[in-house]
Amino acid sequence: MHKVKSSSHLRTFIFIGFILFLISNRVDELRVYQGIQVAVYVVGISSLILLTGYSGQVSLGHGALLAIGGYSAAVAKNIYQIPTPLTFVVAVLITAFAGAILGIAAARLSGPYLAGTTLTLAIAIPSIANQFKVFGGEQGLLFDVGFPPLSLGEDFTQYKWFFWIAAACALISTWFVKNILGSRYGRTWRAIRSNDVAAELSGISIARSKILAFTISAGVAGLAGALLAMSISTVSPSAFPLALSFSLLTGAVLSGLSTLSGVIIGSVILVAIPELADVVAHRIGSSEAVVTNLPGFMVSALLILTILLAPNGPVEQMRAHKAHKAHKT
Amino acid sequence: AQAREVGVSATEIKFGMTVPMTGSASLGYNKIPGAVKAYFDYLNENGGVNGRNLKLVVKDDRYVPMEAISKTLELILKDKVMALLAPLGTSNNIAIASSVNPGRRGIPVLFVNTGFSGFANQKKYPTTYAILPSYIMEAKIMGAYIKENFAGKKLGLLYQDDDFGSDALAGFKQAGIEFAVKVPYASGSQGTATAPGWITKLQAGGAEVVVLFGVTTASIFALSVAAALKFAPQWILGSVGGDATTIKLAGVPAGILFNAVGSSFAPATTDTTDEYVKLFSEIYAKAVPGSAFDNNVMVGMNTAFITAQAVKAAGANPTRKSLMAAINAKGANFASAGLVPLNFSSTSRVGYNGFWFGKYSSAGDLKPVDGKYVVYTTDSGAGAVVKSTYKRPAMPAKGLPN
Amino acid sequence: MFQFINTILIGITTGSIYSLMAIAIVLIWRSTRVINFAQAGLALFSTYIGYEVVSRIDSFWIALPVAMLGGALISAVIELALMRPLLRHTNSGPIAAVAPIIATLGLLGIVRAITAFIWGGQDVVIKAPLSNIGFSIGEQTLVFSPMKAAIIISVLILVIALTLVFQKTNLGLSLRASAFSPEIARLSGIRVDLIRTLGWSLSGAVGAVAGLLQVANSSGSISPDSVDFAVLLAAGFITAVIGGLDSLVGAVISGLIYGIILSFVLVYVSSGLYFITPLVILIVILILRPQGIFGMKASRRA
Amino acid sequence: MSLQVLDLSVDHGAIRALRGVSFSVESGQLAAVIGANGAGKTTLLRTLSALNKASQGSASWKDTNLLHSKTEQLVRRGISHVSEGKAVIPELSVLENLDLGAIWRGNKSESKKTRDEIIQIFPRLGERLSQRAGTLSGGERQMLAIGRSLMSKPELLLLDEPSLGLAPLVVEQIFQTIRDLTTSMGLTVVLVEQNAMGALKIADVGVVLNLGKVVAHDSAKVLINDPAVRAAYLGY
Amino acid sequence: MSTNSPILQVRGVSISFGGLCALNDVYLELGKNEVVGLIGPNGAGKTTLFNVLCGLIRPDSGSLEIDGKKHNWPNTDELVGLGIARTLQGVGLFGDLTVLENVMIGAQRFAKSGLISAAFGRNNKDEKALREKSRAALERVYALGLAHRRADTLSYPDTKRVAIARALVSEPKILMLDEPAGGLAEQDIEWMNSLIRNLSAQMSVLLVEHHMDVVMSVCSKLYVLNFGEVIASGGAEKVRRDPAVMAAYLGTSV
Ligand SMILES: Nc1ncnc2c1ncn2[C@@H]1O[C@H](COP(=O)(O)OP(=O)(O)OP(=O)(O)O)[C@@H](O)[C@H]1O
Ligand SMILES: Nc1ncnc2c1ncn2[C@@H]1O[C@H](COP(=O)(O)OP(=O)(O)OP(=O)(O)O)[C@@H](O)[C@H]1O
Ligand SMILES: [Mg+2]
Ligand SMILES: [Mg+2]
Repeated sequence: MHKVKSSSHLRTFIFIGFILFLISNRVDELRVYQGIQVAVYVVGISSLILLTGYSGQVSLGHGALLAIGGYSAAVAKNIYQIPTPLTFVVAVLITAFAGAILGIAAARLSGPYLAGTTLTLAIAIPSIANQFKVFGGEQGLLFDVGFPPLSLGEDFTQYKWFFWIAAACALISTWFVKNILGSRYGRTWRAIRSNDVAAELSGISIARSKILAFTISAGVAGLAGALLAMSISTVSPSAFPLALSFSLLTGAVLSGLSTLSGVIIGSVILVAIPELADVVAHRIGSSEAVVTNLPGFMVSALLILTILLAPNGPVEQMRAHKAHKAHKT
Repeated sequence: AQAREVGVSATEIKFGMTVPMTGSASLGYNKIPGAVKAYFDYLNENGGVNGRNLKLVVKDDRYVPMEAISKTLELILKDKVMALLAPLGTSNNIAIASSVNPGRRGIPVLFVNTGFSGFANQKKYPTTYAILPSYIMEAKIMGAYIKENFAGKKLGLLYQDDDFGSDALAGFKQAGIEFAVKVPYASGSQGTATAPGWITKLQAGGAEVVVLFGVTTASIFALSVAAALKFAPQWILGSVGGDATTIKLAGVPAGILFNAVGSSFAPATTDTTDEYVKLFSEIYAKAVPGSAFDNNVMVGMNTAFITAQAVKAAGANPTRKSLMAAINAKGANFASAGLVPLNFSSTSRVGYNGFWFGKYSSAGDLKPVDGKYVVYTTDSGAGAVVKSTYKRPAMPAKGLPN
Repeated sequence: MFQFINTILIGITTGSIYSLMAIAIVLIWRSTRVINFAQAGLALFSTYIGYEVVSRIDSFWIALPVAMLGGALISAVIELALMRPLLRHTNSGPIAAVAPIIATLGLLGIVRAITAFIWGGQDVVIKAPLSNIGFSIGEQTLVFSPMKAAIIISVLILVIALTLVFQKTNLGLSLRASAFSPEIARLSGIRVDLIRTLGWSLSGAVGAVAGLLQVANSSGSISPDSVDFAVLLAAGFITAVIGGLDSLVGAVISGLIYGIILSFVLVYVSSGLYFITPLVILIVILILRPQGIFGMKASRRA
Repeated sequence: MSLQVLDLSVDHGAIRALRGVSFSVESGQLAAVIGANGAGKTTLLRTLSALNKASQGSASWKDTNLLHSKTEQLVRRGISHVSEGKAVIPELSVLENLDLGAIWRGNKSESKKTRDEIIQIFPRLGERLSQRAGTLSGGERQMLAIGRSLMSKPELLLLDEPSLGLAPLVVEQIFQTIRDLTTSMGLTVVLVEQNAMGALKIADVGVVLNLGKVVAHDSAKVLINDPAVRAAYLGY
Repeated sequence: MSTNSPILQVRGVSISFGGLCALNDVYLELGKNEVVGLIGPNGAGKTTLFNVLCGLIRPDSGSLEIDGKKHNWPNTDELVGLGIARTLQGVGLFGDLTVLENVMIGAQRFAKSGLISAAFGRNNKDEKALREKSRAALERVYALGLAHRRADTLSYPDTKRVAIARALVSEPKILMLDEPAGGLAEQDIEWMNSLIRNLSAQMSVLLVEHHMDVVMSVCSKLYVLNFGEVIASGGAEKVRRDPAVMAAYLGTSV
C-alpha cells in the first residue's frame, strides 16, 4: 500500500496542528464547535478504518464503543474525582478492555454475523444507562472539563479550549493509528483480510490479530467518546443513538476505507452536509414536509452517489485517476 | 435610537427553537413549530407587537444532544435569535444548558418543553424558564386525586423506565400511593411487541384502577390491547399521554376511553366551548390545513401566545434583560389558555404548577366533570397538594396580547 | 398459567411477523449476498401503498396483493438501478463488505424521506380487516383474535408457498448459484441478472406483507418514523442472522424463538430489558453456533 | 466451417492479450490450442463464451455471433465452457453442482439421465454426490467442473486446461473421453492445454498461440512433427 | 532409504471424513536436504496429509517427530516457528498487497519491534531489515523486478515464484510444495525443477506433484498414496517401476 516515514509524518502532524491553532483564532464560535465535532469524527472514523478497512471486521455499532468511552470518562470524573486529563486515559483503557472482550467474540464471527452483533450492541448499550442509577438515567451525567486556564486570556472561549484539547487528541491518535497501520500490524491485518489460510501458514495467529485490532480500535473509539462527551459537557443515552454508529461508518466510507489519508474529508463532510442541506432545503423547500425531510434525503443521496462514483473514497479515487492519466500519456 | 438588542430589528424579533422534526422521537412533537408559527403569523397579521413581527427559526435536532448543541449555536451565532423558545427534551436541554450555557451568555431560554423539575432551579439555569408542570407535581396531584376518589382500590401503574418514570414514582411515593402492579417500559419500546405484555401483567395483578403515566403512544397501545383483552379497569391518563385527539386518531375506539379520568393543565383540545381552543383551532386549521388540533398544537400555540405577551411587556425596545425582567414582574398575570396559574416571579421560574381532572365522554373527549374544573396545585418539592380556587381570566380580545 | 399461555401467544404473533421480515432479508441475501437494511423502509413504503388502496376501496384483502406488487416492483427497480452497478464495481477490497450496507442504509434514508414527502410526517391509520378482540375462555381472554389468527395463517401460507416454489422449481439452486458465483452460474445457462432481480422482488413482496400485517396486528397507525417499523428493521435482521441467513426454515423458526423469548423476558423479567435482550440472545446463540442456527459452516481447506 | 474466429483482438485494460487471432474448426472436430503461460489461451476461450469483451474482430459458431450475445444465451445455444482452475461452486454439494449444468432445461428426469451418464465417466463423483464441492480434492473438482459442463449437453465444448492437477492415469482417461465424445456424439471441442503433447495426440487440428498471436494453425499430425513446435512446446 | 536421521517423521496417521477414510495409517520420513515426492491418484489423500502436517486438519490418530523430537500436531500459525513452510495448491497470495509486502508477511517471524514502538514510528530499522530479507528471497526466485507490483496483477508463473519466495523468506528447514508445477508450461517447469534442486542444498523438500517428469527429476525418494494408504515408498526409480503404482497411478504411458 503506502510506506510510512513516521518521522516526516510527525512533522506534518505538528504543522497541521499549528495551522489549526491559527484557524481557531480567526473563526467564530460556531465554527470552533464544528471543529470539535470534526475532531471527534476524525478519531472515531480512524478507529473504524482500522477495524473495518484494515482488519476487515465490519462494525455497525461503533457508537456503543463511543458510549462506553464517554460514560467511563464521566463516571471517572464525577464518582471517582479523577483529574480531568486522566479521565481521557481511563476512557481509552476501559473501552479498549471492553473491545478486547468483544474482539474475542468477534474473532469467531464472519461478515453479517459480526455486523448483526455490533448493531444490537449499539441498540443495547445506551439503554443500559437506565438500568443502573450511576449512569444518571435519561438526563445522563455531566462531564465538565473545566474552564480554560486564565493564562490563555480573558476572551479565550470555552469552545476554543475544547477545540484545542480535541484537536490535540485527534492529531496524536491519528498519528498513532497511521503508524500502526503502516507497520507490520497493519500489513498483517490486510493479509488476513485477503487470505486467512495463507496468513496463518505464514505464522500469523488470526484470532490474536483480530482481537488486537478490535482492542486498539476500541481504545481509539473510547477517546472519541470522551471527546464527544466533553464537547456536549454531558453523557446521556440519546447522545449515542444508532444514527451515530451509521454516521461513523458513512464517514469512514466517505473518507475511503483503505487509507487514513482521507479521514479529515469524511469528518468535514459529516459535519458540513447537514448545515448545507438545511440551507438548500430552505432555499428550494416549498412545503413544510419538503423543508424538514430534504436534508435527510440529500445526505442519503450523497452517500449513495459516493459509493457509486468513488467507492474507495475521494483520495483513492484521485490516486487512481492520476495513475490512469499517467498511463494514457 | 440606542443600539438594538441581538435578534431585534425595527420590523421583527427572532426566536429560535430546536426540536426533533424527524426520527422516532419526532412523533407529535414535530407539530409544535407549525403551531407556534401559526400563532405568530396570526399575531403578525394583526400588527405584531409594537409594530414588530415575531419570527421563529426552527432547527431539527433529531433528539440528539450533539446536534441540539450545534443547532443552538447556529441559532445564537448565525441566525442571531433574541431568545431560545421551547427547546424540547430533558437531556438535550441539560446538554445545551451546560455546554452552550445560555445562562452565561445572558440569552433567555423561554418555556423549555420538558417536565423535568430541575430547570426551575434559578441558580443553575439563571435564564431558563420552565412552563410545564413537572412530572413530580403531576404524580403528587394525581396521588391526591386517587386517594380522594379511589381509596382502597387495587392500583396499577404503567410508566416509562427512565427519569420521566422515576420522577413519577417519586411523586406518587410522596403522595403515599402504593401500587399493586407496576409495569415499566423502556422508552421507545412501546409497541405491538410489548403492549400485550403490560396488559397481561396488569390483568394478572388484578388491578382495578390503572394509571397510564407514559407517552401518548404508550397509552394508545395499552388502551387498544386492553380492549382486545376485554380488560376494562378504571383508567387514569397522565397529561403527557392523555391527548384525546391523538389517541382517537391512532384508531383507538372512543368507547374505550369512556369514563376514564384524564388530567391536564390546558383545556381539552376537543372542548370547543373553550374560547382559547375555539380561537387557536380556527387559526391552526387555516395555517396548517388537514393537520389535527392536538395537545402539542395547543401547548405550542399557548406558548407562542405567552411569548407575545412577554415581548409586549418588555417595552418598546425589548432587550434580553427587559424580556426576562418583564416575565419576572408580570409573568404570573399573563393571560394564557392554562386552567392553572402561572408562577413566574423574580424568585420563581416555575410556570404552571397544577392540574385539573375530568372524564372522557362517550365520544372520547376529555370534559370537566359536570362542567366545572377541579384544579389542584402543588410544587416539585415536599409541598402539599391544595385544591386551587384559581379562575382563569377571560381571553384578551382576539387572543392578542394586551 | 393463563398469563403463561398469553405470553406464548404474544411471542408467536409478533415472532411470525419478524419471521416474514427475516425471510425478506434472507431472500436478498441468498440471491445477491447483500443484507438489505432498507427492508423495513421498503416495507413501510409498500404499507403506505396498501393504505392508499384501503382508503380508496376500503378492502384490506385487496390492498395486500397490491402492496405486494408495489413492493416487488420497487425492489426490482432498486436492484436494477442501484445494486447491480454498485456490486459490479465494489466487488473487491475492504469496500466489498461495506458497500452494500452503506448503499442500503442510504436507501433507507431516501425511502423514508420520499415517504414523508408523499404522505407527510403525521400518523395515518389502516383499519384492521378483522376484529382484534381476543377469544374468550370462560372469564379470561386470550391474546389471540381473529386478526391474529389471520396473521399467523397468512404467514404460514406464504412460507409454505415459498418453500414449495424453492423445492419444485430450481429457483432455490439458481438463486444460491447466482449469489455464490455469478460467472459459473452464467456458464451453466442461468439468467443471473434476471434471477437476482427476481430475488429482490420476491423479498419486496414479502416485506410488504410483513408491513401490512404488522400494522393490522397493532393499533393500525403508521408514520414515516413509526417505532414499530424501526423495530422491524432490527428484529428482522437479528432473526435472519440467528437463523443463519441462508434458510427460510431458519428464518421462520428463529423469528418465533426470538419473539417468544422476548415476550417472556418482558412479561416475567422486566420490560426495561427490551433493548438488551436481543443482544444477549444473539451473543448466546452465536457463541454456540457462529454461523447461526441453520447456517452452514464455511469449510476451510488449503 | 462451424467455429469461425476472424482477426480477434482482446484487451485487459492496458494489456493486449489477443492480437488479430484467426482460426476455424469444423463441427465434429477437436481443436487443441497450445501455448506458453500468458499466451492468451484462457482469454481466447473466455471471449468465445462472452465472458470477456473483444475489442475487434469477429467470432461465430454456426449462425450464432459469439461476441454479441450473453454467456447464458450461448450456453442455451449449446456452447459450454469449463473455465480455468476447478470451476465449481464450493458451497454447493457435488449433486447441486452437477444439476446446475442442466438447470436451464428445467427437465429434471432428463437431467437425471445425463447425470448418470456422466457418473459413468467419473465414478468418483458418483460416490460423493452429497459432499460439499469445497472439500473435494483438486482433481475431483476438475472432474466435477467437466461433468457440470457436460450436463448441459453441449454441441461446442470449450475446455481450459482440463488436465490441470489430474493424475496421469486420469489425464489419459479424460483425453480419451473427450476424443470419444467428439467422435461418438459429434461434439465439437476446443481444448486449451499446457500438456501440449497429450492434447495434440488426440486433436484433429492444432492452434499454437504465442504472445496473443497465432503462430501456427494446422492439422495436429503436422504440428506434432514440426520441429519448431516440438522445441518450443513439447519440450524435446 | 536415507542414511541421515530424518528431520520429519510421521507415523500411523489416520483420518476419516464422515464414512470416508481419507488417510489410513500413513507413515512418512523426510531426511535432511532430501527431496521427497508424495504422489498418487486424485483424492488419494496427498493434500489432506499436507493439511494434517500444517495443522489445518486434526488427524484421528498418528504421531509426529521433528528432528527426532516428539511433537503433538502443531497449530497452523506455529509452523514457521518449527521451521516448516508451505505453498498452497491454489497459490494463495495476498491479492491487494504488493509482492514485496506479500513476502514481508512471510518474514515477520523475524520482526523484533512491538506495538508500542510501531505506534511511535520507532520500527523503521526493523521494517528495513524485513524488507532486505524479503528482497533477498525475491532475488532467489528471480522475481525482484516484481517487488512493487500488486500481487493480483501477476501472471500465473510469477505468482508461483512469489509464493515460493514467501515460503523461503521464513528460512524453513522443511519446505512443503503442493503441485508446484501445476499449470506451468514447459519452460517454466524447467525453471521450477532447477529451483527445487538447488533449494535442497539448504533445506528438505516435501512435494506433491502430478507432473511425473518433474517428480522424477527432483525427487530422490517417493511415497505413493492410494485411497489414503501408502502403497509404495522408496527410491524414485524403484517405486516408479512398481506395477502396483503403474496400475493405480501412472498408467501405461509416461
Ligand atoms: N483479468 C486480467 N487483467 C489483466 N491482465 C490479464 C487478465 N487476464 C489475463 N491477463 C493477461 O493477458 C495475457 C493472457 O492471459 P491468459 O490467461 O489468457 O494466458 P494463458 O495462455 O491462459 O496463460 P496460462 O497458460 O497461464 O493460463 C497475460 O499476459 C495475462 O497477464
Ligand atoms: N472435509 C471433507 N469431507 C469429506 N471428504 C473430504 C474432505 N476433505 C477431503 N475429503 C476427501 O478426501 C480425499 C482426499 O482428498 P485430498 O485433497 O487429500 O486428495 P489429493 O491427494 O490432494 O487429490 P488431488 O491430487 O486431486 O489434489 C478426497 O476424496 C476428498 O474428497
Ligand atoms: Mg489460462
Ligand atoms: Mg491435492
